[in-house]
Amino acid sequence: MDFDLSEDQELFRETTVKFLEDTCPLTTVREWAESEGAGFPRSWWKQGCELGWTSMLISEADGGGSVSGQGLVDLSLVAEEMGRMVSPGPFVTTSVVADVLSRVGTSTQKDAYLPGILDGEIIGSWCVAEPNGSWLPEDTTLEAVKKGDVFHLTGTKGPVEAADVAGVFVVTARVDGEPTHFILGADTPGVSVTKADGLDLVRRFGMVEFNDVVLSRDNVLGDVGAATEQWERGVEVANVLQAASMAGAMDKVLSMTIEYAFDRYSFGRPLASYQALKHRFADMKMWLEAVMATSLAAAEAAETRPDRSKELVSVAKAYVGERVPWMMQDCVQLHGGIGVTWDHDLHLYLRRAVQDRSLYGSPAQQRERIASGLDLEESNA
Amino acid sequence: MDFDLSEDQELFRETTVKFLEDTCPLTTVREWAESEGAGFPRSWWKQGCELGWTSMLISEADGGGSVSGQGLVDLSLVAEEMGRMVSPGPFVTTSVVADVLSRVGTSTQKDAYLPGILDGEIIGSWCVAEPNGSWLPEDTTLEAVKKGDVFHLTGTKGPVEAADVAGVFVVTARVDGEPTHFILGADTPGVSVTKADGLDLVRRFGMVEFNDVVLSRDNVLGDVGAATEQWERGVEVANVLQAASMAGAMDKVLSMTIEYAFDRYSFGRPLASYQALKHRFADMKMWLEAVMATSLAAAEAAETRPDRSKELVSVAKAYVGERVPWMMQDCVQLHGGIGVTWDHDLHLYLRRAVQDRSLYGSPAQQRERIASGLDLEESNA
Amino acid sequence: MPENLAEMEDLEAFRLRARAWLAESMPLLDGRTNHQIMADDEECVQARALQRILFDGGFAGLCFPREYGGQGLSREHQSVFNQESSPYEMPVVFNVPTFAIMAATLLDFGTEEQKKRHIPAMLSGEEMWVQFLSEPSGGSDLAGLVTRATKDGDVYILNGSKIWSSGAFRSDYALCLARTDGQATKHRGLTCFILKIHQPGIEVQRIMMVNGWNEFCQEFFDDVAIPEENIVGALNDGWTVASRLLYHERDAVGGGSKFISGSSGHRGAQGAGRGDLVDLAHATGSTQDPAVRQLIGEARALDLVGNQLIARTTKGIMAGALPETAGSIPRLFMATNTERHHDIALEIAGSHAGAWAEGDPSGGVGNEFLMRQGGSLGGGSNEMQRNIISERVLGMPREFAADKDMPFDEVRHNASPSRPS
Amino acid sequence: MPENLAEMEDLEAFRLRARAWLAESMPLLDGRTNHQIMADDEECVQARALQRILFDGGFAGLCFPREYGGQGLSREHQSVFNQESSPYEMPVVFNVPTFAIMAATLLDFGTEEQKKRHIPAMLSGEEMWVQFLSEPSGGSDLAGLVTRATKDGDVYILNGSKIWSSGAFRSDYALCLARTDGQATKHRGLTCFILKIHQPGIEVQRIMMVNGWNEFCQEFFDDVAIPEENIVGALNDGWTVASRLLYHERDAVGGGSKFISGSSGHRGAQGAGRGDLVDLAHATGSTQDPAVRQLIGEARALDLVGNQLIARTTKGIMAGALPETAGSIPRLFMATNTERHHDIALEIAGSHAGAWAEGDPSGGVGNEFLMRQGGSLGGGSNEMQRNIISERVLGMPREFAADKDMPFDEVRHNASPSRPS
Repeated sequence: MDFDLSEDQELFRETTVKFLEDTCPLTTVREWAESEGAGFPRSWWKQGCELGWTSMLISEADGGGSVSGQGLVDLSLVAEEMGRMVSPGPFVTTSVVADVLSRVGTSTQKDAYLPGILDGEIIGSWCVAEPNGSWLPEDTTLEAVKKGDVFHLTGTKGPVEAADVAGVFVVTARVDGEPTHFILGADTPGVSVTKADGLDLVRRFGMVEFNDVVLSRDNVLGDVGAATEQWERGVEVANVLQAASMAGAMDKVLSMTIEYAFDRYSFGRPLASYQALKHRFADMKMWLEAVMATSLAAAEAAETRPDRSKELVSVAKAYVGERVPWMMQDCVQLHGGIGVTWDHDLHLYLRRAVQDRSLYGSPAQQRERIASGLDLEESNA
Repeated sequence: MDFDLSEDQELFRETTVKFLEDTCPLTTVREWAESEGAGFPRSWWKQGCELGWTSMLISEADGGGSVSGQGLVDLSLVAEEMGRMVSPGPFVTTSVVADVLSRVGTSTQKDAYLPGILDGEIIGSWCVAEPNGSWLPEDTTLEAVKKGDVFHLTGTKGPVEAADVAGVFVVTARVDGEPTHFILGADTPGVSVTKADGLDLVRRFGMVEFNDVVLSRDNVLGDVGAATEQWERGVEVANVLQAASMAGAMDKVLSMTIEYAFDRYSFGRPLASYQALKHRFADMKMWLEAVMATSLAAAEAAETRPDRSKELVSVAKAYVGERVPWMMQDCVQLHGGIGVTWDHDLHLYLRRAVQDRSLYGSPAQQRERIASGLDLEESNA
Repeated sequence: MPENLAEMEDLEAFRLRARAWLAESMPLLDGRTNHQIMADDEECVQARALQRILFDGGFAGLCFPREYGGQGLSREHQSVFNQESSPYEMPVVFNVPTFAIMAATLLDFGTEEQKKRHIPAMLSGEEMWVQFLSEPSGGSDLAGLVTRATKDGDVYILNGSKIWSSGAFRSDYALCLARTDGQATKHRGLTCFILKIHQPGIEVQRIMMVNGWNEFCQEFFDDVAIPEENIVGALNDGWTVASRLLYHERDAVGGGSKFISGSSGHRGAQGAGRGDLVDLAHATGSTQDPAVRQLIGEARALDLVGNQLIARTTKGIMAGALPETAGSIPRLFMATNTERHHDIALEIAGSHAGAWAEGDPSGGVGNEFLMRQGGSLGGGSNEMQRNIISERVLGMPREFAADKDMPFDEVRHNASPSRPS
Repeated sequence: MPENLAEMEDLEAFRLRARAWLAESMPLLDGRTNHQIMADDEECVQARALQRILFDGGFAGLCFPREYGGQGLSREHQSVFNQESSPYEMPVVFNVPTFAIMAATLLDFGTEEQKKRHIPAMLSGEEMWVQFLSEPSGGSDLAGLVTRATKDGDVYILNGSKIWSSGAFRSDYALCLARTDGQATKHRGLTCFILKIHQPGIEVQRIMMVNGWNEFCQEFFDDVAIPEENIVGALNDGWTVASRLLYHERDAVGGGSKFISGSSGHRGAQGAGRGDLVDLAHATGSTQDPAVRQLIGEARALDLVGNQLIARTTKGIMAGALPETAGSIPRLFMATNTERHHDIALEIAGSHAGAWAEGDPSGGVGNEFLMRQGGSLGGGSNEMQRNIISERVLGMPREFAADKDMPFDEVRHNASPSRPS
């Protein structure tokens, strides 16, 4: 978290904290994990929307509005707190849909979906991943075939977050090989959803199959073949939120572990008095602050530095995504055997963090993106 | 070192230890480092040869002979001790030449060079590296162009160990693209040597230039186009000796550092009493034993397990070459500031280890060789 | 009772006799492994029955003394039998801990009566044993345990809790270490008892691990009466017994026990081709990615180095060139290697580690990653191994122990958990 | 003497005046950097001359009080001057340690006479200063120093040795911390002295580092007499002075000092494009190797995260959300990042790190790798930073110090080296 939140931001954050603590402490998360459905009750999501969770990336003209004028920074506060509580919900994917719709949607498209997204009636989800494991839009192979005035979409996207409860999909595809985004209702004829598996217990996924789905120009977001910027922005929104989520989760896990080290005695001394452990805690404190710093910097860059945001978001995702699972495992190690039992909460955090790490571009893919921005063209020298 | 050396091996090792301690302690190595020439006096190398340093890989029929029947294992004992003393000399490269000559040389070729190699009159060196930085024979681009009965060699090899004092070169080249080894005297017309740079202070290198050097069938080692096995064996001999050298160096450096930790007091306590340091020493002891284990296993495999030697030598070089420089740097760190001063001996070891690491195939190249032996062909699934 | 090899059956004769008997008496594995079979038979009904067949056929406890139901044969006989029995279903679940750890300890410290009563029962498959040493409050500080056995007439009354006992839910007896004198320093007030597991006052709970595995148990003791004759070794000298038990455990895990029959009963070091990572690379289409190949090459190298290190350390200890505590060196190596292996798998899996289409073969990597620390925690944490290597192998000063020379009751320690309602 | 901004020259007026004066008085850099120029001028003849020009022109010591030869201006004026002076040769070698550390400490603790005598001499380029704190016997335990200053009439007689003083060979004065009472506990028997460097009884030796760099010095003191009036602060209260000196050092290194003119005098965090690794990849022909690209992407990410961490920590300390000791966090990060950077360079260099054709642009990597630990040792080792973070930021129990509450003479410590013959 930043050291100089505005009063409004602080209030926004505290409201979310109180809501999460009241409605879904980890005991509740575990209960919802047992349920077969979405991993959360729909009514709970609507209450969250009332707090503004889906409003931050939607312009005021479209009925939304942010706290500070930098919606993604505000939303990162929520993501961080959700990470701290391993909260469920289609938070990341709906944010991407709200953002792109408000940015480039036609008034018809907006009218159809934004009010519902704002009040939680409609969950939006981004169909970007493909079954071969690529989550970056530039790896998209799905083609929408243009015939006359319409587009025919056949193929499978997924894993897709919250696919089975989504009311509207944004689908990353190509038309004649060119980047194009479509928006369509989940009830569009030819669209079907099957279950996918995932590591997190409450953040769930499905595969979305398109069986000759016929789409019109009204389903295109922005222009045909001109979605490169939308693709990039989608990845940025998703990864900023995931980095913040991992940062919050890590902060919580390290706090738990430090507390444990003070409380737990071995050979008559608290664990926190053993220098070998102290030095590991020092490293972890360092990495935690670095994780906080870079996830915040990514959020700010995505809102205020369009020329730098691609690199800085990749840096945050690469660093946070690589470091946090390792740190959490060291926290497991410091807890001893109870740290690998189902009843201990550590694995809930670890599941979420590993999932955040892997989706919307793994650290390895982010490192390649960073390298591709440097002067590494083949030289003929 | 192995835990069950034979009495003969132990004697062989001790003789080398005594000779090295008497003739080139580190103070002497530093003196030789100041000299412009080979990094060692020729008379010193001849004395070493009298102890059998160049005999181990030459068959008894050719006037050589090993201690245990496994020449490369015996020679590893010398390499390890040389690593412990950062000894100079064309040890690695001459061993490769002696080995290949004794294995596949014609009697004319053997008569010309082996006696001199055995008594130290002739230093042999392997021209395998190419100026672009590739040290693996399979990366060879140098072509010997066949015209009638002769081969025309034009191009540059290097860096080549001990190039300026070598009397005979084995040159890795291709004839019509096929792997071929040539052997030729350093005084062959058209051969010239210029200086190359290196990190080690006494193990020196040169570039060997071939300016339309005309070679005959008598210069071919074994058959034209059939040197793959020789190439492979050359890499194995070099890397077995380098791994042993790094193992010996690491053993010495860790001992020095442990001694320092017992002697050095900070806040009224010896460094060795601080748990954070103790745990690092524990890790280093573990890695040292692993380094010893794998370098020895590589030597044994190269002598007794032809089906496994390629992989096991690569494993040793990859592991030892990667781990030892890091461990030495941690030893530098544990020494504090004096560890990065010229007057402290640590950097002599570090220079040697980094050089051993990088030559005859870096750890990254070894890992790729290991992977290439696994079932990783492209699948069409 | 040293066995005289000369008096024993000739090895080749034994081999032929075993071969014939096995063919006649034991079921063939039929493509499955003994571990797969065991996984399907949680109560070990089949294993107990097979052990009984071995016992009746004179092939149980080959290296156990005859007077306790064994065959009084040599390590070499056991080795021959292991070769011959490899195609057959074998009750390997008895090897560790029942035979190699529990029976071995009982042989060392049990009274004649205890040995006569229990070792034949183990060898015939009637009694499966387990150790009750670790406690929830204890962590690495085993001797700091707080479970109490208080003398009350002829019996000791046991209260407290034990944890990390593997398979206790299906086992019959345990060796249980408890505090019998709180006024002594921590190592001096412990006693080792034979404890019947399934009796009133003992509740056994299975522990679910993060990957769904649930072999480990926790036990809660509520005024359990233990007869005085169940003490193993001397009263208040339980630390000696436990130390020996731990020695047998290391021996068993390291593959040195002669009481292991049919197979080691555990997987041991992986040394094959790291097939899992190769398969993973195929599943993710990354076999030609140079970065992935680097990782696979690294993993393969680490496995081979690990095996070489085990061999070297074993040899060094046997030759006296390394102290026995150097056994911690390969132990630490294998644990950290496992961590690295999980990291590499996670890296290769990429997005597949987080969410995946049902049935995707690379889908399990994330789940396995959750247990990354398993090998670094069980049987002495990495931190304890590092203490041992630095203090006992390298001879560095021992860590300050705040509980040294103090009566245990005056030492600050963690509370024992209460029984869950 | 708080300066009142309102009474000072208007910033824009100052800018124009400085701009005009600089154009007339100072030589242009002409493509080179001040650091390159300094490297060619080991004795700093040019820097001393330039400092004199600044002094005479009224642009030396902008933020120093007028009564000690400064200009009594604000941090903002200094900032304006730094912008304006960037195209010119500047005597940046005086910034650290002379102005930002030594003069700053003297301002805090010096007597009026000491300040009047030395600060104008520093600002005019006559006196270059250095600190004599660390000792060969000391390592991380600065207060455990063993150099003694023994009272003898009106003077103190100094014996012992100091080390890691940067540029002492060309400097004129030092602040030297020495033990004046061996019967006190270690922090309580130290005194800080002003010491003239070039005088009989003091031998200054330059230390060659593994990469050939030789700025650091070691000094040997053989019965050097120091006048009593050279004591800075109180007798036996030298630790207070040294602590303040170290505070100024951290401030200077962190970029917070207002006494730095023209440039920081040190490189600071690298934040550009990791051009060295990109160049290296081009030189080794590996720009398209995915494994190399991963490493370069990693290095670039670490650099940016490091800068973000510095910004966050600074902000957190200023806001009071982090304790001042949290300054150790970015310090440790940058040091370990440097280590990783060297590792990555070594990996990309491949064989080029060991031996290379003369003039090969990738040839220097191995040599640089030799200094990998430099940043992890200087100015408080990584180990000390980890102690600080765990104990002072996280509040974990302090490490047991065997020398606590003991007269220093009874503490076991390392011997002082004798002067080389």
